[in-house]
Amino acid sequence: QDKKFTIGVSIPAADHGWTSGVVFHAERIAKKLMEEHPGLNVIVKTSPDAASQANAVQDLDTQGIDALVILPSDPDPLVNAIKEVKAKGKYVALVDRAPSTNDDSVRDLYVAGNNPALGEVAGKYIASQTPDAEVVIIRGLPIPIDQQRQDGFDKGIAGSKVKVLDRQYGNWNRDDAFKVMQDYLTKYPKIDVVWCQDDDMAVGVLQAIEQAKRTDIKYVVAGAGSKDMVKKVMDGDKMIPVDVLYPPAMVGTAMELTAAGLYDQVPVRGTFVLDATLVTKDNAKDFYFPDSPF
Amino acid sequence: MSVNEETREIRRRPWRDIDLRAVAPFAALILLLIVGAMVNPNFIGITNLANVATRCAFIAIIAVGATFVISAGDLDLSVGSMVAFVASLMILLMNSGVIADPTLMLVAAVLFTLVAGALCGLANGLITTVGRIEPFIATLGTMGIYRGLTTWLSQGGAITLRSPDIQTLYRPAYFGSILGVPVPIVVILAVTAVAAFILYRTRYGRHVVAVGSNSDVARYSGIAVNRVRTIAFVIQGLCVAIAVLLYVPRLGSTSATTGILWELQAITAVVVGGTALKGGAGRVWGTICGAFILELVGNIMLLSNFISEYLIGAIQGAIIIIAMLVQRSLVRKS
Amino acid sequence: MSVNEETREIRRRPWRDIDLRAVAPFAALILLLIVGAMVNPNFIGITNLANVATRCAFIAIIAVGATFVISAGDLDLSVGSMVAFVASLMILLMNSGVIADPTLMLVAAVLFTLVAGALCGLANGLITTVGRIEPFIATLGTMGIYRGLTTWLSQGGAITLRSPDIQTLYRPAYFGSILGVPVPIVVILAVTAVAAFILYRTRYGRHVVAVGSNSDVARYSGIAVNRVRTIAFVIQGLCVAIAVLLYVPRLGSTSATTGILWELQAITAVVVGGTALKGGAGRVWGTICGAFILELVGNIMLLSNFISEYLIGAIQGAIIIIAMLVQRSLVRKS
Amino acid sequence: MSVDSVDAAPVVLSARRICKSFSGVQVLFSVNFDLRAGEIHALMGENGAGKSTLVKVMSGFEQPSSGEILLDGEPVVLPANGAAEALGIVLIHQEFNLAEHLTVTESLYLGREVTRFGILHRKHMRAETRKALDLLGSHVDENAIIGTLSIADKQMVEIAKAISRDARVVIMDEPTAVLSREETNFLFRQVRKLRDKGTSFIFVSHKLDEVMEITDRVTVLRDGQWVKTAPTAMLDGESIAQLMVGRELSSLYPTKVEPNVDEEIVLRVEGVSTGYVQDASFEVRKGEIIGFSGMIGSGRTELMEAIAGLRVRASGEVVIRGETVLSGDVHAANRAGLAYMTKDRKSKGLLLRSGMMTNLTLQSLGQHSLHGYLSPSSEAKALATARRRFDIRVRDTNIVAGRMSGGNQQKLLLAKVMETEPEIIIIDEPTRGIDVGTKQQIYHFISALARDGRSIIVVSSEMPEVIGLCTRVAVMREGRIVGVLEGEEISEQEIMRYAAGLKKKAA
Ligand SMILES: Nc1ncnc2c1ncn2[C@@H]1O[C@H](COP(=O)(O)OP(=O)(O)OP(=O)(O)O)[C@@H](O)[C@H]1O
Ligand SMILES: Nc1ncnc2c1ncn2[C@@H]1O[C@H](COP(=O)(O)OP(=O)(O)OP(=O)(O)O)[C@@H](O)[C@H]1O
Ligand SMILES: [Mg+2]
Ligand SMILES: [Mg+2]
Repeated sequence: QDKKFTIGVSIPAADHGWTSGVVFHAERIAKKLMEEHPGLNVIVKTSPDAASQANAVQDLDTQGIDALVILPSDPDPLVNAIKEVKAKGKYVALVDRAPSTNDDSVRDLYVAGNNPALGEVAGKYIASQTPDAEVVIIRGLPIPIDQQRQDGFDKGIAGSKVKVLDRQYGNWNRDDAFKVMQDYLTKYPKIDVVWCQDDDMAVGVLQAIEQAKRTDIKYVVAGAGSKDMVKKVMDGDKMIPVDVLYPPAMVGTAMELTAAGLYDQVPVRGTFVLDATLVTKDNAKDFYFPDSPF
Repeated sequence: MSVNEETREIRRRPWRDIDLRAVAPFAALILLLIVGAMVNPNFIGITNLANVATRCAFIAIIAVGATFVISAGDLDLSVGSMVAFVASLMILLMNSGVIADPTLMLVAAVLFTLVAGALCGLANGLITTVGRIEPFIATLGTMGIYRGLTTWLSQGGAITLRSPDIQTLYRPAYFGSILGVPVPIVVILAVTAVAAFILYRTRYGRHVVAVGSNSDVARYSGIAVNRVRTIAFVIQGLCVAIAVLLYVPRLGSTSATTGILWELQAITAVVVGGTALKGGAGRVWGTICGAFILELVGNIMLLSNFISEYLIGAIQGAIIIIAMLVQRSLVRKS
Repeated sequence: MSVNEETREIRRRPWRDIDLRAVAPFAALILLLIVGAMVNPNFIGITNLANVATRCAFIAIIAVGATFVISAGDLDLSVGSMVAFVASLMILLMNSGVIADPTLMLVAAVLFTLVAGALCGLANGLITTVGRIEPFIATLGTMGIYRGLTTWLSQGGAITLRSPDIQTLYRPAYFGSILGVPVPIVVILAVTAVAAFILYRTRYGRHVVAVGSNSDVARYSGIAVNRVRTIAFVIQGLCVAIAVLLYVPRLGSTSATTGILWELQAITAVVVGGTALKGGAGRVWGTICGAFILELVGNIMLLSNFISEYLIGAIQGAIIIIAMLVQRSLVRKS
Repeated sequence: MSVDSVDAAPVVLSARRICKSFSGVQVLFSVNFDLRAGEIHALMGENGAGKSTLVKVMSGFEQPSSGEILLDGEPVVLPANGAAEALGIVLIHQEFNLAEHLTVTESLYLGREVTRFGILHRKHMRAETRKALDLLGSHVDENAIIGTLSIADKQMVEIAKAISRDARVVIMDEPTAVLSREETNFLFRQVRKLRDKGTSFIFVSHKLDEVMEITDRVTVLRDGQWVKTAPTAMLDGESIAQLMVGRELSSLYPTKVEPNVDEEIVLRVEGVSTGYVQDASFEVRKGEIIGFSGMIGSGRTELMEAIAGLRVRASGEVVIRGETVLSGDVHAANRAGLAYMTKDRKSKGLLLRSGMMTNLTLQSLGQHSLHGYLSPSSEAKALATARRRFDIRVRDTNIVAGRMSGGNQQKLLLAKVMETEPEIIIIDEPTRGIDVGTKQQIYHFISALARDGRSIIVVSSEMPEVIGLCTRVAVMREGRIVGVLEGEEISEQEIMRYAAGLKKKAA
């Protein structure tokens, strides 16, 4: 156990709830791994955007890492930077977001969050519960993962009579979601369901609905599995009957697999796809972590 | 020569000039209201306009403070992160439960927030004036500091007001209304009236404008230039604190992303309202008009049915430019 | 009277002032290098410093353009979104395959990018000068427009360079090196040298500074003020285009979030480099020094492993303020 | 209109029936003006008579509302973009027209930079600039930044800029207002030299002796109307003054009143040194008017600013009415009753974009406010009083300070400082650009203040002013007080001797 290894972890900066969860879990697992393996050094670095994440990867490389775990803020722009590291024979684990070419030339391990599934599960749920609902959507930021979720959603509701009234960007931000929802409420006299794609934004959505005292909205579907929303599901809140899981803890999974690969010499390779589980009242307690910041 | 006769004749002219310039933002506002009414009939409904006015409260109040700073020839980029920081402190205090009685606790938290805002402003002011650093850089630095401290306080996540008692007690501060007028609108008007009074009717207000238009002249006139500038930053901090007082009851929580880019919006509101970035003239009422215009543009975009969500940003930018061109042509024609 | 004696004595004064002021950013840089060396022994390695210099290329080159705009008394907030927009156009052109031969295609795309950048800059310039809108607002508007158009072009997703041929051909433009020096560093130096030449050694450069210092005086001296300002915006656009030429081979892809907040970084680099935001003086070499300082601060943060992730922003802000204070105290002591 | 047309040289530049209004207010009424080749033509008139406006119209900086400008008999249109300069007409502005960030050389060549292969020929331009400055006897460094120059030096740069352009017509709007006699002599030498080569000059000035000395003809304006044009030889100072003011002038200076020897000492300056000023000591008694004379850059302004707390002192003590004031503390000096009036009204004195009222009360807002709340009516009253007291003439009461005529700006500045009702007043160039009529008023005003028990320090480059007004005169040279003259000693020759360093006396 005295073998010395260094794992570099590059993740996006905590710029909204989900990413803050990522940072939380990355730090948590880093500490845990370093306790388990005294020779192991895990360096966690956060970056606000793709360009600076490319820099961070370079800087980690400079510090002499043996393996890189990366959750790219925007995958395509980072492919080149990741390839640089990979080309030096380092072990690379890619988390969550896949670039357009996602093969062995880019990474050794791919722990995939399933963005299309996140949309699809939400869409299917809505289509099954309220087959002719009129839905408004609040999107995130205009980047590919957001697009993938939208496409997934459209697939989920395909064939049903669910009608999408509008989609606008809420930037994964509570305040912006509040505004967008207020305007939806002004614009549409009748809304059945809101899909807001992210738990952070759901906070703003719920406040806007409450303020307008509108009763036509049957429920809100968000996603990611933040403790607040999971709690609501657990408590049987009418407005939040379900949540779609997209666990920020997946970065920890990747880190653990990577460490295992380094120490046990078991080549951990390939693709692990995490499910976008539907959190319901029945299974909610399994996904409730009260001391996570997210 | 008959000075009096001349005087009378002349007096009217420049008034027309000045008025038009002050009125221009309001003309742009009216234009927008007309456009909005054409886009969506719900637009001119009381509810919608009240919604818009209410939610422009944060930016409007911050921008009123920015009017002071900008009039004095400075700039404050840290306001957005200051909102996040001060709001976090406020919620943490209320969560700490040091005072058992919710009402007392709320009062203490409000006072604390005002003090915290003023101190943040003071820090900006001192670094800029005593440290003699360009305000752009100084406040960019404190922007990083306040935002970083917020992220650290929240450990990257959200800080949520826990006590339901305080929450119920505090909620009306944003969602309530006084004589049918939503509280935030009342607060905007009150803050602006006080600010206008200070800027136009007090010695300090004169000094602000003098310092902003020529700090040498101000110095030679015995004005304590650094003190005037520092106080402007403190006023900005107080305005941020007031915005926080409205912000916290709305969502009951903050995170490291609270208030991102609000500084840019506040400065834009000030400039759209007719205050020049070079300093030396402040238009407080124009500023809140500017804040309202910005919020309206976003609102119209969302209520319109024919614009792709991808293009909203582009159209928004174009509308701002067009609104300014309309203002310009109005002033020029005078 | 001993006129000559006096003259000699006085003549030295202003020169000493100027020199120290120009040297100050470099002093701050050296300070940072020392701090960095203490934080992590890898820091002063050639590889690391070359890495930092290489990746500050985008901001540095954009900031060189911003030096012109700011010297002329204007401001350009649209550069970050202009990068996204121009880069998107460039990749789309290369993906379109209108020219079969990859080399020819690349050449065409490079030329096209330069033209596109210049046109974007021209648009900014014309709206500001002919439209007579405050540059802050005008470029805030075009910022929204360019960013919105990018979102629309990418349909909310990413735009990725597809042809592997072009990619291999183009890659060395960022990753290659000339005589051991990475290409981006060569480009930075070349761009800065040309810019310094234009600003200090040509008539146009003089006019830029004169316009920024006092546009009335410039106009009365027969200088076409609006033309000078517009050209400064075009130069800014060209610099953005050059940054794009380096950006595309590095990341091979853009999205609507490319270049967000780069405008702030570029302006910061300019100001840290010693150019005043009020216009009237440009320091091109100081600017790239400023860009390098900013990148170094980030690098030191990343290489130091004892600072909480959450506090990085705060420390970064504090370092910038301290670096400026060091500069100031240096200049004052002179 | 023209009085004499005998043996006249051809007319180079002329104004025909020029009318000019600013937003509806007419300031020039059908004015005619002829400038002949190789003549120096004085343009005179009270403050606000329209002199500056007329010369601006003739050099393209303002467009006439009606009327035309003829160059060599041909009508020309002169847009405000340097077109006039291209035709050989240059104007030295009353209010400087220099960009603060540029160097002296850059300013001199702005808009007509010399290039070689597209590259600025900096060495050449520097050398030429040096030459131009040397011709004027100016020691200004050609590499100095304009913003760091004193206004006298800026004036020299403006003059050098104009003269170095090989112009056919040079228009000088009060070029000597801030120059001392010595510098003026240098300037006149140059002007005569150029005149003899055929250059024509328009010379705007309020200094009658200079007009008598150098000009060939005089034109007088009153309230925007042409009054008279005549050869200088046919006039004398008094008749010009009478033409301008429209009434006869009694004696310019009031009778001097010397304070009692045992009168209280209100200001004691001991061993004050700043960067440039060395070891300056002097005392001022209650009711005394003391003058400070010296060449440009002798350090008078710097000393006064150090006394007023506007500049930090390296050493020395300043005691104002028994109270020792700290270095660099303007407030303490103000509170102790000392006020300083700058001579740099454009960049240190007035807010050019604000109106008269804002400017007037800026320094004394405390008097117009209760607990910081301003009383507009009290301010308006103060403005009315000040306008009467200092004869501030504007045709438009809402005009911003930057658009007032130079002399009226000066009066406003004086009024502003007087608003603070100081016990000790330091006035730097009290009558810069003020017409004879008002000058007389101001002198009497100063004298009345002194009789009232106030003490006044007059810093002036106009020696007659210092001599006519002061009971004691200190002379500075290279940062030191080299002599203090009293009573009979005060004379132009004596002051010159000290100022030039030919004589020295321990203070
Ligand atoms: N740009 C302007 N806008 C409005 N009024 C102006 C402007 N320029 C000058 N005036 C007015 O025109 C009148 C004449 O001013 P002018 O400067 O020509 O006087 P002057 O004869 O040069 O006086 P002085 O001896 O004080 O310099 C003044 O009443 C002045 O206020
Ligand atoms: N030989 C010198 N060495 C250094 N500085 C000098 C010298 N001569 C003049 N100066 C500068 O010139 C300034 C002195 O000008 P000041 O304005 O005090 O003189 P002044 O007598 O009022 O003349 P002016 O008519 O130019 O105002 C000082 O600030 C000083 O820095
Ligand atoms: Mg004049
Ligand atoms: Mg002086």
